Amino acid sequence: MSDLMQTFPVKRIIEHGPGVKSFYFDRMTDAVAGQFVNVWLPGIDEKPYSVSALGEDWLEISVKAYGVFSGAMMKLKVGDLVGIRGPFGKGFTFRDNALIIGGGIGIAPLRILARELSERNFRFVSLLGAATAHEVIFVDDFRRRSSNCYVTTDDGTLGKKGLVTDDLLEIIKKEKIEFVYAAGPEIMFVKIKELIDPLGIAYEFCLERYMKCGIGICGQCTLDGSGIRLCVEGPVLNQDDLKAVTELGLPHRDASGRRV
Amino acid sequence: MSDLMQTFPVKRIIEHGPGVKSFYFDRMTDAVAGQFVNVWLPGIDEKPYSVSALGEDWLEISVKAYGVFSGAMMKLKVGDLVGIRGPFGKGFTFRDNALIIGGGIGIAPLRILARELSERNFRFVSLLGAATAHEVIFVDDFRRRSSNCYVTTDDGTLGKKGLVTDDLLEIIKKEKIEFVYAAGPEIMFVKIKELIDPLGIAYEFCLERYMKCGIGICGQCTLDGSGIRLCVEGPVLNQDDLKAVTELGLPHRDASGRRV
Amino acid sequence: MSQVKFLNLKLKNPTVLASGILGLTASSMKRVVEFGGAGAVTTKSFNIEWRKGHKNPSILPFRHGLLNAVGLSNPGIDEMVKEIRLFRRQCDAPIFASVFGRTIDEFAEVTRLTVEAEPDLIEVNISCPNVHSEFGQPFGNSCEDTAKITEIVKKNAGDIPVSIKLGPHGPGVARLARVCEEHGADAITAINTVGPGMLIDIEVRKPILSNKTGGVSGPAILPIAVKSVYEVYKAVNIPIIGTGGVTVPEDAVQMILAGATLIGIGTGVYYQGIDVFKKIEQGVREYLDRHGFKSIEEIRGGAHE
Amino acid sequence: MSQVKFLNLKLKNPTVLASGILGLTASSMKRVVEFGGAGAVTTKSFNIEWRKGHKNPSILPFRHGLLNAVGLSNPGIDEMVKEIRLFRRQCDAPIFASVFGRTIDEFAEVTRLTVEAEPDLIEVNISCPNVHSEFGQPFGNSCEDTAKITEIVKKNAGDIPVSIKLGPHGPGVARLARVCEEHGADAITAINTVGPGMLIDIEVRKPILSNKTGGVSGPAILPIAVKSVYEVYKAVNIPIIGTGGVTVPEDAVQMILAGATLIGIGTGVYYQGIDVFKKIEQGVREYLDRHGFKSIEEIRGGAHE
Ligand SMILES: Cc1cc2nc3c(=O)[nH]c(=O)nc-3n(C[C@H](O)[C@H](O)[C@H](O)COP(=O)(O)OP(=O)(O)OC[C@H]3O[C@@H](n4cnc5c(N)ncnc54)[C@H](O)[C@@H]3O)c2cc1C
Ligand SMILES: Cc1cc2nc3c(=O)[nH]c(=O)nc-3n(C[C@H](O)[C@H](O)[C@H](O)COP(=O)(O)OP(=O)(O)OC[C@H]3O[C@@H](n4cnc5c(N)ncnc54)[C@H](O)[C@@H]3O)c2cc1C
Ligand SMILES: Cc1cc2nc3c(=O)[nH]c(=O)nc-3n(C[C@H](O)[C@H](O)[C@H](O)COP(=O)(O)O)c2cc1C
Ligand SMILES: Cc1cc2nc3c(=O)[nH]c(=O)nc-3n(C[C@H](O)[C@H](O)[C@H](O)COP(=O)(O)O)c2cc1C
Ligand code: FES
Ligand code: FES
Repeated sequence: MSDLMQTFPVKRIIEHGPGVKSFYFDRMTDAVAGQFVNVWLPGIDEKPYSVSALGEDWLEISVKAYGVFSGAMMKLKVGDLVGIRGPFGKGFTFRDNALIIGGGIGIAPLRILARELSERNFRFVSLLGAATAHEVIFVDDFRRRSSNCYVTTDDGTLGKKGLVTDDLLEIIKKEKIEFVYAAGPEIMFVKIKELIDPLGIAYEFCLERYMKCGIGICGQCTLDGSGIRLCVEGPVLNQDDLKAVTELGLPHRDASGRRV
Repeated sequence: MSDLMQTFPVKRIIEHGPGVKSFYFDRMTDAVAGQFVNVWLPGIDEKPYSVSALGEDWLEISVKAYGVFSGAMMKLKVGDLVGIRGPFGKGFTFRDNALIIGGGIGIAPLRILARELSERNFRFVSLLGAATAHEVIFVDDFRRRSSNCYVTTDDGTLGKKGLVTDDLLEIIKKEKIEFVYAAGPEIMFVKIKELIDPLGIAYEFCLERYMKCGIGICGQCTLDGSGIRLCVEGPVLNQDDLKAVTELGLPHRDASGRRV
Repeated sequence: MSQVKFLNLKLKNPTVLASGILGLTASSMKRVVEFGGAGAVTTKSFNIEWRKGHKNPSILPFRHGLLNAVGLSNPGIDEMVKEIRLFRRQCDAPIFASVFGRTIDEFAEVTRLTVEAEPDLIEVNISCPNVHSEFGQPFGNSCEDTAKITEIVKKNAGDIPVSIKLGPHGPGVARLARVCEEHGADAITAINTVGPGMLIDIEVRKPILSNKTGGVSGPAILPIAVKSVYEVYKAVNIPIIGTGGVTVPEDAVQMILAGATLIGIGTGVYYQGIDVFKKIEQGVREYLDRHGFKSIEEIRGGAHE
Repeated sequence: MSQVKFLNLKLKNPTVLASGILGLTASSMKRVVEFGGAGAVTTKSFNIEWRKGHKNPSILPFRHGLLNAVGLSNPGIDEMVKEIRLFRRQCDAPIFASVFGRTIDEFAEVTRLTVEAEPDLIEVNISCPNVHSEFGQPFGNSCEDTAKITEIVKKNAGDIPVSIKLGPHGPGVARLARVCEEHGADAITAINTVGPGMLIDIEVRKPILSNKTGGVSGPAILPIAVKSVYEVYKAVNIPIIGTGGVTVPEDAVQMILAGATLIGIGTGVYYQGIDVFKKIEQGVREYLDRHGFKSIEEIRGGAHE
């Protein structure tokens, strides 16, 4: 694989529930947890998606329907051709005694992380939250691999009713957590940061921004304060990277570059 | 080294006599006997020259003054920058019990051949001819490496007075020659061919034609009859290659492509 | 399945040797067909009088293609007519005669004389970017000159079809192609080299080409060639010889999808060897097979849908 | 020894971030200076109103460079004026504001408003090849439009020097540069992207860029950029920001020998990382050292002798 555009047929689709699907392709690339690929739907657009799992001969991405593009993804059928280039970006580092926090479709890059951690025999605990049960994708997988797996849903259809951040501090204490991984909506990062910065625990967040090139030249995904390019130096940033970032939780730039 | 233009300083110059010089460069490339490099004199022109010897860390070409370009070569001084790209073409094959026939500056590509043969412990005999003594370049080298070395000059200043072809058949017989290598003026090839074709002895000649690209695209050096490109499939051709060639000894094409 | 119809001609496959590459002699072009596998060949561009062209270096590889300023060296029409005739006697493949002139009248004259050699097509080079200094801007940068030359060449070409060779510069290749079609051209060859460009040796601190500047060909220009063919295909109904940067079968498929009927290959000979034509023909055939197409026609212009 | 004077400015080194690359925010440009080593930065081209630009794919690597059709997406002048001011507060390096307009009046307007941000130079993008469909041919393809824009921008720019950014197309970069100089331009930036080009995915059989066509940048265009700078240097006396295909120090030296005062680098960031500026500055310095030159001035335009 490479930065050059190539197309691949969809090999298999899993529907987790309304508006949440995983797509499988022949494995066209290596990738580490946190890295993403650019997905091109001809005639529609091209957007970044985390690699959510890798098998011997397959690659998985997991998508939640939000707008035009992810909506179009939902209509893909097995055999349809999709452009894929990458992998791009820098992934997670591997730590022992970590807590993995996933919010909604942010669970995607954590699925491959969980596998990489357990392959290294690292102990970790999972804390997954989403709007509703079927959005906690691959929850069995996390249950199997984690030494403990906490789940919350907004509607209480799975696990505890509430947000992932509700019992965060207690879980950290109880599970003797030394490191935090998180991926999900930006507001979740803001909340987590508020809660754990005082504890001095190190962490890595997998962020999202509107992206164009994926190769570090357009400047679309740079973060105010640090000038870091999320597509190259991210999307995984640690507490040090985030120190200089002044825009966490604030409006992001759209395709024009305006903050909206 | 490569097809791309690079410049190198002249490291050393040997003057064999009026109008005949060898030039030394840091060894920028591998090459086998028969291969050539394109030499660029900035502001003047670019022409092909056989690699005449290769040392651990040096490369040699040997030049006789004829016209504008080789004349300009004679004015080079140590330290002058010369563009060199290559090596181009296909070299000689290595055979036992061969006769090496060199005419004039055609001796150049045979010097490196002689070395390659003797390194392989192949027996060979040399037959070198030129206008005058100093044009029989590196004659000592040939004498040392060959099992026998015959020399002719037009003016009798070295070896026997006459042409290399005068005693060719006798030498072949006496020395039990099984293969012939030759490089020199085209008329010499015509003569040699006439003499040895009837014997059925196999041979390789190192030809010259006006060249432009050296990389097989301009068509300037193609041979009538076969369409072979001397810069790629040559400059060394064997008796089979030459069968289809209808222009041996006839006028060659100049820069415009006309036969002159 | 690689067979292709082009105007009144049938070619074994859609590859054509581009002008300026190995097109000086009958023997050379014959080898390009027999050993190389080309479906047709184009001669080096020639004119009434022979020209020496520029001194060397005249053809310079760089990392992404070639830079050339051969300076339209050619042996003159008498020699070339002989070679074309010789080729026609020895070889079945169509031969395209590439002509140029220094004046509009010369285009007429060289066409008239070329007709005697009975080439299968006359390709009119109005777009060589290397001759500025001598001839001013290429004729092909002006719609008027392009119209005039097309008209006058057609008038002198008799039954022999005419393709006008365009560059990517000037008022736009699509506009020029329309002018050519309106004035009777039977086909368009697109594109000639791009630029021109220059490379400077930083040690001797001089431009390397003896002409200083030269046209860019090869892989670097593929996107510009594909785009040109795409635009020309939208603009006209006459067939296109898509040329520029094709070195592998996938490039040729792009050209066909953009709308090319034939695929001109020049610098590809440097990258892939003289049998680049064969390799590309085979690769295109495999592509058609793999996708269940029966002929090239089925995908021609397919990127427009 | 890498220090260089350019108009009224002193740069730590001659490298400049080219427009359209990492030039959207103060933070991004600051990083290009501090971590990347650029001597100056250029903003993304902006206009009065924000523009979304084209959908993705809008930037596409191919084997020899990039193809891009970002479509002049930009956040509009208010946002950019803020970012320029922020940059000026935080960073010593000069900042060049790149502006464009859809009409000649808009060029005046955007210049007038940009002056308030006090950039060190206003670079006027009249050569973006991606906007044909919306704006017709680039203004920079016409000598008259180029003259008018230069004049009107100069009138509105006050004390701030103006560089006109030219492409390799149209009536010839040297002629255009002369027009710019005659109408008061303080500098020339050459060149913008080349082409445009197109790449077609042969499996889905469609052009890949959402805009179908895009400008070619990167290594493929180096010879065309070097040639353009060479011609401009011959034609005018104002300094040149030589841009196009520079990825390694040797490329930058070619540009300087052709006549560039500053070296614009865009796509090089993709090939060599954000510290491409530092690498090139060091390499150029080593080149000067090795050859016993004391400053870049000594070799500027050296290929013309
Ligand atoms: C590095 C990276 C990795 C990504 N990985 C994934 C992934 O694995 N799976 C996945 O589904 N998406 C992922 N995304 C997001 C994805 O690229 C698209 O942004 C997303 O699919 C929405 O695109 P759209 O065009 O459908 O929605 P748009 O039309 O862009 O948005 C529609 C509405 O939904 C909102 N919205 C969009 N995305 C989100 C979100 N993530 N959370 C909350 N609101 C949102 C928008 O603000 C807008 O209001 C990733 C993004 C990045 C930068
Ligand atoms: C593959 C190849 C290898 C070569 N290797 C060498 C080499 O090792 N050493 C070397 O000196 N040259 C070699 N040459 C020849 C060289 O490239 C030039 O052609 C030669 O130096 C004359 O160039 P010029 O410009 O000085 O003469 P020109 O101006 O081209 O010629 C001046 C006159 O000399 C005649 N002439 C030119 N060359 C020869 C010749 N070789 N024999 C007889 N008459 C000639 C011409 O016909 C003309 O009348 C080689 C050529 C080829 C194609
Ligand atoms: C060495 C060389 C010589 C050329 N000479 C001519 C010529 O005489 N007439 C012409 O129309 N085009 C000439 N061209 C242009 C080619 O025919 C072709 O249009 C161009 O090189 C792009 O195709 P390519 O990338 O496959 O080489 C020449 C190109 C090269 C590289
Ligand atoms: C992604 C991308 C966006 C660009 N956007 C602009 C722009 O907004 N304004 C402009 O004047 N040039 C723009 N350019 C052109 C560059 O500034 C530069 O002139 C060109 O890319 C050649 O230089 P390079 O090969 O170093 O990239 C853009 C180029 C790229 C690759
Ligand atoms: S998406 Fe272009 S720099 Fe990150
Ligand atoms: S010199 Fe050009 S083909 Fe041989």
